[in-house]
Formats: sequence, structure tokens, C-alpha cells
Amino acid sequence: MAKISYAQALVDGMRESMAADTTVSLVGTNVLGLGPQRPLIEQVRDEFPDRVFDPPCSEAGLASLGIGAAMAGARPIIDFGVGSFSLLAWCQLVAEAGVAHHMSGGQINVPMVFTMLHGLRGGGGGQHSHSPQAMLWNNPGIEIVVPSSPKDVKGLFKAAVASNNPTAIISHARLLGVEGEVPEDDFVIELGSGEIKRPGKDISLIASSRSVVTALEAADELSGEGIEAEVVDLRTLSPLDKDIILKSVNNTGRVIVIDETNESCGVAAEISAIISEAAFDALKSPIKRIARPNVPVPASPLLENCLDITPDKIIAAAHDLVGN
Amino acid sequence: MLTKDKLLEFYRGMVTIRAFEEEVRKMHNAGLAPGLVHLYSGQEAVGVGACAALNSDDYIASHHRGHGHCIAKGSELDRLFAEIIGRRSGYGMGRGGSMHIYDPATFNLGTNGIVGGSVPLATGAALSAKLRGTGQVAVSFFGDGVLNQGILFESLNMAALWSLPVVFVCENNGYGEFTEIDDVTAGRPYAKRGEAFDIPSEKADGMDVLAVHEAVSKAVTRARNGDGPSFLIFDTYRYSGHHVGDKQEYKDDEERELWLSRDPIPKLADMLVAGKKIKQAELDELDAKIKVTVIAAANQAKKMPEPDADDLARHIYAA
Amino acid sequence: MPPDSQQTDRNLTLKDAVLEAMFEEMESDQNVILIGEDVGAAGGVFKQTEGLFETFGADRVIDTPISESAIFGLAVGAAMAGSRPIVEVMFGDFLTLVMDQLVNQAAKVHYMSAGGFNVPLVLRTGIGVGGNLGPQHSQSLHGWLAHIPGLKVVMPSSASDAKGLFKAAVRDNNPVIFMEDRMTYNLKEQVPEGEHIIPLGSAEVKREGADVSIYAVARSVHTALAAAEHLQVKNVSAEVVDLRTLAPLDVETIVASVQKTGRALVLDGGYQSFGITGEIAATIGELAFDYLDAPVMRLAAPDVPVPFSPALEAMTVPSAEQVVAKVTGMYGGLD
Amino acid sequence: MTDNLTPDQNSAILDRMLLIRRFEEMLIDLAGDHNFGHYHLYIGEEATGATVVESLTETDLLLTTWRNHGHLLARGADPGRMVAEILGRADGYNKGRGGTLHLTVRDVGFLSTSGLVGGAVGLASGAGFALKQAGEDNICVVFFGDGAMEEGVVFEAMNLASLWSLPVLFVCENNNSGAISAQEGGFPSSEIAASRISDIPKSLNIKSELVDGADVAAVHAVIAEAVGGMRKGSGPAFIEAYTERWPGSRPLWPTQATGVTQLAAAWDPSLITGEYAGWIDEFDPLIRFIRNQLDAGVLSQDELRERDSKICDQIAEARAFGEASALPGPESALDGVFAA
Repeated sequence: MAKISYAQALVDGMRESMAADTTVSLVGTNVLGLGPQRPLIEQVRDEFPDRVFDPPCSEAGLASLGIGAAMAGARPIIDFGVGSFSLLAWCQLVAEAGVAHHMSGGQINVPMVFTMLHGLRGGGGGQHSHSPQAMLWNNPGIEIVVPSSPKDVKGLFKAAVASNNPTAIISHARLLGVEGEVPEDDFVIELGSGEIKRPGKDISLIASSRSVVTALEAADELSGEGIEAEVVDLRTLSPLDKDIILKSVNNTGRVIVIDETNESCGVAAEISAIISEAAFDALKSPIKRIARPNVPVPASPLLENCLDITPDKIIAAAHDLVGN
Repeated sequence: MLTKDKLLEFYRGMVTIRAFEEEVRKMHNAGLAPGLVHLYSGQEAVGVGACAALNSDDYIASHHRGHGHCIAKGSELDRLFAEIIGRRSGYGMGRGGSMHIYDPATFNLGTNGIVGGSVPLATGAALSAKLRGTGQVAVSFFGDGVLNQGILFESLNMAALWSLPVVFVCENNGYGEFTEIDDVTAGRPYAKRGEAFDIPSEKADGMDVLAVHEAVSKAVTRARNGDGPSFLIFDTYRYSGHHVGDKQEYKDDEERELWLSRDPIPKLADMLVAGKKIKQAELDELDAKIKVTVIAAANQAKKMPEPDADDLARHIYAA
Repeated sequence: MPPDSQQTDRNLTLKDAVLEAMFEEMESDQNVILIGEDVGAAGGVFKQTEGLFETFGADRVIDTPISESAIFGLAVGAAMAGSRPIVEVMFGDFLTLVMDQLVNQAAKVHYMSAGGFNVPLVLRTGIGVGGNLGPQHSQSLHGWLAHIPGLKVVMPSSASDAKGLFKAAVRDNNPVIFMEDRMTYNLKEQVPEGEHIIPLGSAEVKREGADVSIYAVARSVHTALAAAEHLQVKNVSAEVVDLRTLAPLDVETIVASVQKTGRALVLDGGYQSFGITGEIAATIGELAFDYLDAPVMRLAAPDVPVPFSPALEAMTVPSAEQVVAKVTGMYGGLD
Repeated sequence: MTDNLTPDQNSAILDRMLLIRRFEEMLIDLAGDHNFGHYHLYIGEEATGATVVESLTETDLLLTTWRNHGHLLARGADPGRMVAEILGRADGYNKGRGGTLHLTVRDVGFLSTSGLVGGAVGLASGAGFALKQAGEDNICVVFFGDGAMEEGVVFEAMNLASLWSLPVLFVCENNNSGAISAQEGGFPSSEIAASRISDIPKSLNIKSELVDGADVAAVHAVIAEAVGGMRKGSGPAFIEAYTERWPGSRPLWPTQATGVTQLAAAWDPSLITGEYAGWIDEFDPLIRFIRNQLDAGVLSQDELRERDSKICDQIAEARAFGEASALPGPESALDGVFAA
């Protein structure tokens, strides 16, 4: 198995999808942000020069373009660059892409992919750090992919392109350079399949995207103290793998839900509510949430760091629960 | 005819912005200014020429490349630096950073991280000014990328319908991020986008502070007289690329040299010297003084305290 | 003044109560303006702004083009410059069109300017399923808004509350989203005359009970009250807590109620996934875990676009029967 | 305008216009018997939709708005299944999920019927993109009202279509001409500062034409030329078809203001009476077209009566089919959010 970066794995997933289906095209080329991984996207252009487009700055128009093209039989990948910018195309995302299949009584499919980066990125400030995934799923009809590793992003990317629904692939800006092992064979990871990234019996750490990496770090430290944490990676929010969540909770009885969306009405709240409805009797203590505090993201590194989810926050919460 | 004092004010403004941006570059390279920092170097004539046409209580709304507008409208240098490096005494106590500098004292509705963000904000301020009968005018500065954003089109329509005192100033520096604007923009000339709504629209040289000043002054007079909006496009150039660290491989030397030869600062200096309004030596002295002032402000900012973590959740809601 | 308010009988519909609040606030503060599609001469698509144009004129009651994004962005700019706009977005679904201005501008300006600028505006919008308007005109999307720090979210259930909350919203120095369920527009009750303010962030117990707490806003409050009557017959005493505002959220009242009853059902007309029911359930789970005699249950709109057909549409609105079934389920079933 | 249509084409267009008119008149009656919510009619604009489809091939794509019945019928959708959808029944094209606002018929080439102002226009550029990528000479037509020209997404989408030379025919049906003004307590359908709507696409280098939308021959001439060019790769085109708004659409809920159309009004002026006689006489495209065909000697009064009677029977059947169709099972409401 080769060790490659998340960014390279994403590009590989995209290239393999485009090679497999000539109707797949890429509109927008800031998929990997403006950092050191940015040039990797040129591999896609080199391989498929006729299917890579540099569009004007028109998020709503581009989202519409992608949706209309998908309705007409193509499988476009529309890139927003920064997740915050998806808000400029919100209407098209939720009120066109999300509803078309259902509203047409199944006559129309919208098989396409939206890509965007989310999360604290270092100085992104209030308008470049949004994590839109919870808001996206508060409106039905869009599949939401939030990978945490190079292997996952590649496998999920291919599944997303192949899916007959609009799918948002939301990558954490700080995961792009993270390396990991990726199988060399042709593999796909099914949407809606979570993964136990680390087994444990004492406490469940339920996370997605970069929070999985943080949870794994915390789990390592906790293990040193004799607390065995199970790390559950949701991988996709929609479809959501409820079984894997409930299985883990029934196994451990203690839960911390970790997620980078804003706490209020965020991913952690939803997962917590699902668990308390479906596995209340298994709970030995209250479910804890570690999410982004309800504050616009400040630009100052010092203040921004206050919002970051760190292993320390998880460890402190775990101590509270296990001592409970 | 502009007075010597006014011309010197233009000169001082442009040199201050150029020197300020050099310090920002150093700060960013030293790891002090987090995130992406977009420099205004090369475009100074637009901000300075436009803001000089405004009263102190006229509004401006700016964009991600907005330090120059803040300086031209009269913000304090040390507090600007402080915000850019995220200090507590910055205009936003470090929450905003380079892309989100708001200064109510100079009627600056903020630099903005969203492409096109400044457009409806200035239009709204113009509506408010009109309703309150204050005689204020609002200027929206935006980049060429906004030419393709729907919000510009919606705002032009409303400003024209209601004859609002707003001046739309497009700073066309040729590139939206890394893409040549001409490659992604349909329709020529771009001024037609304003004309389609029956808005007086014109293009002028954005490397000539006098040309900018003249065009904006006319537009401001029109707005103040109740004759509605104007749409101006100034061709200009960003020397540093999209952000500090952009290697600008998409530009060639010929292009760079052409624009450098049109630099607004020496152009104005030559005019002042040739017109015998001032000696080159005096200008050199002025340059040196400005540099000292700017560096002093930068040093001042670096000594300013970091934000207090206890402030994190302050100002989410107004009282 | 609107015709209804001159009656000595103060029995007003929710729609007229808000209209009265708007009249009073526009009368007392010159800076309050109303902007939106068809709000002026036409008096609003649902006659919800009738009479304002005639009274305050075209300068303060402004008809706009169909440009939601710029209309709202313009209102943010006007608010920063000293006006106090009330912006009408005809259908809650069209919040999608103003999302960038709402989230990236309005909600953050005060914070990013460290208090330098305020954005005192009210975004008023009609929400809710009913009347067969289909998937693009029926949704209740308040979950999104409650997710964004910097926004206040108000959802009245009754005429009197609507007036008091609306007046508070107009006087608030922050962007406030005021969401009215169109199906409650014609509900009538006694509404206090003149100065009647309900502070944002104050929930109200609309019905006292001992056995189970039902939390709701807007139309769902009425569903909860109807269910409470059914439950009474089964000897279950339900307390109905009307949250009235989602941001600020009155956590104290929420927790106090469940501490008393030990059981909680969160009811909502918005989508369940990542919506307000998840937030309240999680909050209760964190703060009142030890008081719980049963899991916190949720009942919200199913995660499906709102279909047009009358037969299908009804399925997307939580009903009193479903509430009763959920609550009796907490007791392992009751007769 | 010289008549550039063959007799067969004229005949087909007349049938379509009649079908649309009788369908919509039936709907007003239907709305009295069933509450199916807010709806929008195409009466007065039939000449545009019925003629545009004449220039299309079977594989061309279409998109439209809430004012869609005319476009769908012109393209050959089954009126019975349309009634069923409007009533929210199981046999409706959208299985009751769309209703009148979102009635879509993929089988005859419609991709979307968006309820969002300007929504369909954005999608149309996407359809054009896919068609161009596929490399065939198909085009995509999008119908929308003048109000859409106030939405930013329309401008963004037109810029993309122009920039990438996409085969999209933008048909703006402007029924604002002579519309009751806001001051009279009605709803102006657009507020645009542009002197002419077509100036806006022109600023984006899109070829734009203005045409009397109630004149069949004129509509055909501009559409045929635009479509011909587009199939050869000349990029998008914009047609503004203006009509005088039908008085029955005021204020917002359609009423039978001009009465059930009496086709004989085309030759018997004594039948044109009442408050809206002016509209019927001058602006009703159906009456205009019938007069034109009678004058040209290609249609007789008897033939017209016979065809109308057949169409009225067809509409009655469609209504009966729709009303007889069952409501969908409530449990199915939750089905089909995602495609397989």
C-alpha cells in the first residue's frame, strides 16, 4: 500500500471517476484550496484537458449549471472552493438539487458532486471557515460526505460520482496534507457506511472529518491511562450509519460526540439526540458534545485556537464521564 | 484645477499605502499576519483618487484587497496593522483580520471576504442616507470578479430604480484570483453591464490618480444632486498577485513591465516635478518621512497585546 | 392605523397583531422602514402589510424587484448606516436566496467589527406547510438559523406573543428573524393595546403539567396543546412549553420543566435531522440527565421535501395523534 | 410579417393553442370544485409556447416555470395526467409531489419546472452545458417570465452560456406590457430599471430579439432563425416575447374575467362585449390567429368548430381522468427522496 496525502487521494479518486465515465467534468479548480497541495489538481487537467473548466466567480450560476447538466444526463463536479461560499448558491443546492428527484415523482435524477473545504484553516476568519454540513442535512435530498483519511476520500469520492444523487464532498482544509495508506486496487467505499477507526470498550468517541484524527490522538493518550476509547468515523452524514453508532454505544455506554460544526443545531446535537432516543437504556452517563462554540470564527490565531477541538478537550470530557 | 496641496495629498496617500503594504508583506512572511493577505500595491490611484472625492461622512464599502481603502478613508495605521496581525487594539479586536476591517469613525462599512459583499452594503447605506436625508453618498469598491456575480446585477437594478446616491467602482486588475478576467467574462465593454440599467457608466485609467479623481468626483456630484448611481470601471494592476505568496506564474515579464511603467506614484511625481510644483528632493524627503511613520505604526502594532481569550464570546450580539 | 386595531374589542388575528406592531414601531421611530416584494401598494401577498404604504408613504414602505439576495444585503448596509429595516422575504423557503448575506454578513458584522457596527434589522418571513404550495414554498428552515451565532430567531405561536415579540425584535440591535407560520395567521386572541413587549429569550409555559414536558414553537404549540387535552383523558398531565425564541434559547425554563416532569418530547415543524429538536434533546441530555425517567423523544417533520398533494402534504406535519402516541410510548403504552 | 409556416404547421399550432386555452378554462372551473392551491395560467400567451415547439426536435430539452401548462401541452404531454398532477393524484406525472407549480414531464423533454423565480434559467445553462459536452446538435429552451430578469442567478447563468457558447434559447415571456400598475393595487410583474429587458442579455453579448408574443408568424420567424443558428454552434440566444396581460390573471387568482372564449368572436364583432372587449379584440392571440387563418382561406368556420369540439371532448375526458384518479397513499410521502 502506498502512503499518499489526502489531497493526492482526492485527485486520484477524481481522475479514476473521470476515466471511468466521459460525462464527468470538473468545473472550478480550487478543490485543494490555495495552499501547497493546490498544483495537484493540474494532474486532472493534464489528463482530461477538455473536461476541466475555470469558471467565473458565480457560485449560484455554477451550481445551477451543474444541476441542470446532471438533469440532462452529465455527471459534473462543481467546486465551491471554500465551504462558506456554498451559501451563495444555497437556493440552488437545497431548493433545486435537493428536491428535484422527489418533486418530479422520480422522473429526474441529479447525479452530481459539489466539492468544498470547511473548518478552521488558520486565519480564515468569519467568512472562510464555515462548516456547512449540518445545515445541508437540515434540508433533505443531498448526500453528505465528510472523509477523515486519504483512503476514505478516494473511495468515497468514487462512490459519490457514481451515485445518482447530488452529493457534497466536504473536506477539512487541514486534512489536505495529511498522509495515509491507500490501497492500490480499484476500490469504492459505500456511502452510508461508517467505520470503527479504533476499537475500545470504555467510551465511544463519535466523529467525522478532521475530528476523527483528533479523536484518535485523544484515544491514544487515554489508552495510556487505561481508558479504551472506541473511535467511530461516520464518514458520511447522509446517508447516516445509525447502526454503527448504536452498536458502539451499546458496547461502551458512554459517549462523546465530536464535531466541528457550530454546537447549536449542529452535527453533535443530532447524533446525541439520536443516541438518547434509541439507546437511552444503554447510557451510563449523559452524552457529551464537543463542537465549535457558538461564535463566528475570529481571525486572530489566539482566538481561533480557542475554538479548535483539541485532544485535551476530549480527554477532559472522557475523564468527566468515566469518573461519572 | 487641483491645488498643489490636493496633489500632494494624493501623493502622500499613495506612498503611504505602498509603504504600508510592504510592511504587511514582511509581517506575513514573518508569520505574524495569519490567513491570506491580499495587497493593494499597484492599485493605489483608485482608492486614493476615489476617497479624495468624498466627504468624511460619506460611506465606503470595500473588499478583500481593502487596506488601501481604509487608509485613504482615514483609518489609523497602527490599528490597521494591529487588526491584520490579530491584536486586541485592532479595529475588530483581532476577530476580523485583513479581510474584515470595519471602521465606523471613517464611515467604512468594512473590507469583505465575500466576492461582491461590498455591493449591496454600499447600496443599502445609500438607501439609508437618502431616506434620512443626510446628503451622504456611498461608494462600493469591488474587483473585476464581481462583474460575474448576480448580486451586482440585482444591486445595479435597484440603485437605478430608486435613484440611490451610490457609486459602483470596479477595480479591474485583470485577474479574479488566478484566472484572467477576460477569459471568464462575457460581453464587451464591461461598462455595458451598467448601461443596460440606464446607469451612466464609464471606463477610466486606474493607474492615473487624477483620472480616477475626476471620474469619481463627477459621479459623487451626480449622486449628491439626487441624480442616482454611476458605474465606473478602472483598469489597474496588482503587483503582488492574488495574495502574498502567489508566485504569479500566469503572468509574463512583458505584462509586468508594461504595468510597472504606468505606476501611479512616479507618474504623479513626474507631473509634480515637471510642473515645478515641487522638487524631486522634497518628494524623496517626503517618501522617507512616510516610511518612518509607517514603520513606527507597524512596530507600535507589534507591541500591542494579543486578544484576551475571555473576549472570545464578546460582541456576538449587540446590547 | 389598521382598521382592526380601532375596535374596542381587542380580539385580533396574529397577522393583524403583527401589523399593529409594525404600525406602532414605524410611528414611534422614523428610522424603521419596510422593504420587500409587494409589501407596498399591494399591501402584501397575504395582505399582511395592508395600510402601511398609505400611512407611511413610498419612502418608508418600499416595493422591490424580485432580488432577494440584494434586497437583504441592502438592508444590512442600511442597518449599518443607521436605518432599522424590516425586510420581508415572502416565503421562508426563499431564505435560501439570502443565505450568504444572512450568514456571512448580517450575523458577523457586529462581532468582526468588535461592536463597531450594529445590524438592527428584522427579517420577517412566512413559513409552514399548508395550502398545497409544494416543495419550494412550504418549508420551516429555522434549524439553519439557530445554528448561526449572531442571529436571533423568533417564532410566535399566538397573536399576543406575536405583537410583543415583534416590537421587541424591531427594537433589538441585532439581526432578528421573525418567522410566522402562515397557518396561524388567522388565529385570534386578546392582544394588549399599545406598549406590549415580550423580551426575546423568554419561553412561556402555555399549559402546566406534572408528567411530561412538551416543547414546541409556533404552530406546533397548538398541536402540543391539543395533544395535552387528549393525554389528560389518559391521566397524563402534560406541560406545554412554548419556546417563543430559538435564539436566544431559554435553557433555564426548558430544564426547569423537565426537572419537574422527568419526561420530555420535543416537537417541531422543521426537519428533524440537524434541526432544533436535536439541539433541545441534546441540551436536556446534557443538563438534566439525572432527572430523566425516559429517553428524550423527538417528533419533527420527516426528512422529505414537502409534497404538493393534499394526501401527502399532511404526512409532513406532526399531528396531535402522533404526539399522543409518542408520549404514551414513554409509558410503554397506555389505554 | 410574411407567413413562413406551412399549412400543416399552422394547423398544428392552432390545435395546440386551442388545447391550451380549453385546458386552462377548464382549470378555472376545476379550481371551483377542488382546492388545489395557488395556480398560474398561460391564457393570452399561447402563441409563444405553441409556436416555439415547432422549431424543436424530439431530443431537444426544455425547462419552464410555474406558468407551465401551455408549454407542457404544446410539447405533447397528456392532459389527463396533468390534471391528475394538478389535483395531487397518484396518476399525476410527479405522483402528486409537484402539483401545478412543479409539473414536469421528462418523457417529452422537460427537465425541471422550478417554482423559484429564475430557477429554471440557471438550470438551463447546465442543460446546455451537458448537450454541448455530448457533442450533438440538440438545444435547450427555457421559458421564464419578466420577473426572472430581476434575479442575480439569471445573470450569472446567461454569462456562463454566452462565455461557453452553450446552446440555450432563453425565451422571456414578458406579460408585463400594460400590466396594472402597483398604484391600482395590483401586482406589477417586474421592476426593472432597464429600458428594454433585452438590453441585459445584450450587455453579455447574447443575441437578443424582441417579438410580439401574440403573433404566431412573428414568433416563428425569430425562433426558427435563433434555433437554426444555435444548432450550428452560434451560442445562446435571447427572445423577449411580449404580450398584453390577460385580464383574468388580475389580481393574483385567475378568474374567468373575459368569459369562456367564443371562437366566433373572430368573425362576429357583436360577440366582443364587456369590460375587456379591447383585450379580446386586439390582444387575444387565439382570436388573432383564427382571424388570420380564416382570412388566408386555409381554415373554415365549420372546420374550426369541429376541431374545437373534439378538443373540448378531450379536455372533458382529461378532467374526468384526473378527478377519478386516486390520491396517493399517504405512506408514500416519505418515498423517493434519493434516487437508487
